[in-house]
Amino acid sequence: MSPGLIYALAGALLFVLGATGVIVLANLLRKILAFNLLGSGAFLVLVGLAQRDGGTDPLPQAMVLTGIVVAVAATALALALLRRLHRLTGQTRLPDEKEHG
Amino acid sequence: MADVRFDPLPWLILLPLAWAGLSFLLGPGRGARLALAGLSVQLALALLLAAQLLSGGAQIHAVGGWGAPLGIDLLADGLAAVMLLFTQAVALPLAAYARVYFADDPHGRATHAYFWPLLGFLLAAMNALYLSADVFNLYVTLELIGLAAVGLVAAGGGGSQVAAALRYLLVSLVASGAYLLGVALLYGVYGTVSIATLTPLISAQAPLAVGLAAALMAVALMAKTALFPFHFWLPPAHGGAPVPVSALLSALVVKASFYLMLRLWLGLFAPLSVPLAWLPGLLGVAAIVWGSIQAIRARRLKMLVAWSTVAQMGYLFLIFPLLAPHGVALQAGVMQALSHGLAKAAMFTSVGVLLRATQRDSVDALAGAAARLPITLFAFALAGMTLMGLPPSGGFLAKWLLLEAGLRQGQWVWPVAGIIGGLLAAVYVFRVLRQALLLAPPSSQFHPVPRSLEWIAFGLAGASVLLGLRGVEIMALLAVGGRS
Amino acid sequence: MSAFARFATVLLAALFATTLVAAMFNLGAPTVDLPGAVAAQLTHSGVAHPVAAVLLNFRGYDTLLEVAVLLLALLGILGVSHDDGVTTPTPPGEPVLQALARMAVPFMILTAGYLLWVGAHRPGGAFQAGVVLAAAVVLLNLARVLPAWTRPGLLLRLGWVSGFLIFLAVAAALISQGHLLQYPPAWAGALILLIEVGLTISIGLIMSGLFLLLTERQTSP
Amino acid sequence: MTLAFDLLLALTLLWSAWRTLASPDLSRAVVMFIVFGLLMTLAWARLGAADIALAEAAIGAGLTGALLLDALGALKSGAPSKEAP
Repeated sequence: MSPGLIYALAGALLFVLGATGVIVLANLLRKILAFNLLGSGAFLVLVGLAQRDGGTDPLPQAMVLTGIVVAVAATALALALLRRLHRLTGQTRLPDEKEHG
Repeated sequence: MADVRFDPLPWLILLPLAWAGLSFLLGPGRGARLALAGLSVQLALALLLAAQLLSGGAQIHAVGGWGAPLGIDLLADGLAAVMLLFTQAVALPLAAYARVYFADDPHGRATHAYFWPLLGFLLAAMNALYLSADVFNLYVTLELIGLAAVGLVAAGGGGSQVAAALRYLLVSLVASGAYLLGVALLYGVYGTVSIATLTPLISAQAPLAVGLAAALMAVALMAKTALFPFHFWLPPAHGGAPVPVSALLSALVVKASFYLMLRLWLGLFAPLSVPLAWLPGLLGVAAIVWGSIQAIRARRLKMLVAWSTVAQMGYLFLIFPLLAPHGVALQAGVMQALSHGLAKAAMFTSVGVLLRATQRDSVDALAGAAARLPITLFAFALAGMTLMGLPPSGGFLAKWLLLEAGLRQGQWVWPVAGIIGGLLAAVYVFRVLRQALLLAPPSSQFHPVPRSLEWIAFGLAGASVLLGLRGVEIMALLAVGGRS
Repeated sequence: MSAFARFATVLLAALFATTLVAAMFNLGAPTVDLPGAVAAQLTHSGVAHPVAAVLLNFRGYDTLLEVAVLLLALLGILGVSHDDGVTTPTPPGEPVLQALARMAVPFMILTAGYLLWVGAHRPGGAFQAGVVLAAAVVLLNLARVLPAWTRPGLLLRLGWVSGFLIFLAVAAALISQGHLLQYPPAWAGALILLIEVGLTISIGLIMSGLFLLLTERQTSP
Repeated sequence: MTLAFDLLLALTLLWSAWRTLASPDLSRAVVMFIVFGLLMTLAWARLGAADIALAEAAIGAGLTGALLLDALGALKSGAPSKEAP
């Protein structure tokens, strides 16, 4: 078992944990945290799995750098929306889905 | 370079990026003319590309000159060219509409301060998605589309609009994350992210991890396309956004993820996907039924049109059980995507006129609209004809092709679902028309609306009906070159 | 979400996790050897560090789109905080913080320059340098050495997009070489450095913008 | 030996992620998330990805952490936010 595989497995579990969190948790800040865990999980799988036989692979590493920047941009936008929602309505959760309006 | 022919592929991506950046530089609310000029050139480029494809076959552009798998390839085959042409052709009139609509906006500039740069990035991202032949690059384009669309929905909005944008963003991000995990598994197994390199490798041998990657990517794209049961984010987002944004999202944006699903299902994952082909079809049927019922019950006009999008996206997935490369089912799906795009653009733009005139977003407030705004009502009715699938509209051709595909393979369930969906569409379309044909109560007041808005809606609606007559040309373009 | 739905979700997630973990154990060696290809072409890429070569040359197109992602986040944030009109009176900067900022910022700019410069040979580069620069801008802002960004003026907007526009212009100009972003090997190093300098400044300003726009506009209840 | 360290780090990573989602207090959740980001930095270093380690420390733990902490303050200063399970 190589370090790469260990981190890839941890990444897989992180992804599932984060995805479950986004779906199950109601508080929006928690959802945003969970999304970040999910993203980190996917990044670990990308690099870890590619390096499961040892050595380093610059391709997935560069992709993860791109991914980290995308993730922080998305997090910033999500937080801006959350703060706006909180200011306008005082809520930190999404309203229950209404099927028609 | 031996090849002196002008290559439009990179410019279809660079041009919108450039005017997006420049219009941001110009400042809040600026950049409409830049956008319209850019879009006109993009439309010309898409036409040029279509002509080149018809005469010379599919085109590849190796970004950086490296070539896959080290570099990223852009690929334009018939399917990509059709989607590019459709996107530019619908976006141009919508941009013209948005310019007039926002200039006439009573609510100030906040809602559209950054509309033009966001639109530029959105179009660049969609064009990049249609052309990309690299699964990781596609991930980046998906994120770009998601963030641009969310930015457009949220801009200047109140509480419910911001909530809708946030819900949309979260769904979009989780879906992108699932897609990325799929990419990670593919890279882990094969060591490449180039579609051209991956396709033969997957056909040769696909371990369990590749099946999981396919499942993750398919679910991600279904969520982004708002296929039932992942539809819940769409009605508040499309129904709550400013009208030009709703039109762009319903007509164009959901088609991008559908296109990618089609592309992956037909190409990359073709060896894996056959046993599960009934699943998207079944979800499509559920979407048609549920979306139509909600559209029939909707009180708000924009919500009605948004729920109709949920139903209409269901049609697109009816083709999956019938798919074969270059088959009739693919033609049916593409025809449905194009005609729904035009019809939905027409519907939202005419709803925008009605909203402006009645100052209310309500089906009940429409009484008297037919007498006051006959062009707009006619546009709505024509677009409704396309959604129902009456001849000679593009919607009719799509249903006809679906019927043909179903009968050929002895699977009549799917075309029947499509026809039932058309009948349900008739119910909600006639509900609007009947209300508009009522005599106006004496108290009702209609505000003046710029005429150009009405004519743009009418033009889009007319195009959605006449599209059926241009089916042969579209099919000829669609048949150009497959991947491989 | 009902208790049953939550239970079903968790159960499904556990099932999926198990399958995923099982799938990862049974993998052979990857078919395509891209690290080898990167190493083989590294001398033609204009930089000596493999990750930088992938980011700015082999897959530079991804990076171009990634900068657009950053700008989009900024646009989205500007869009939801544009019409606030409420500006809290900014308290004067604390003297201690101001002194600290004046001392630290030159070093941070030096660090950013260093990270940018070494990025061609070893870990570092425009993104890491940009973040250091962003930290410097934030520090200056918190110390009120810089005026608050209540309404982004032309100069600030220019700073935000210039890195992207330079990148775009280089990418477009290189089409004359045959393909988008096809660097001529002799010029690759210089062009990549030009792009990285522009990116560092813009990324620094965008990232500090993400932070400052969020915190300044919306702190008043 | 080093493999044991990797296993331990992976487990700690999962534990901090779990605490981020499960700890009843939101502030503690954000702090746990920043801890998670720092552990990720360590993991990237173990994987020989120094570029990512730098970016993770600066962006993942640093910028994201700062954004989250600030958002936490803003959400708490307004209406009393009810924490949901």
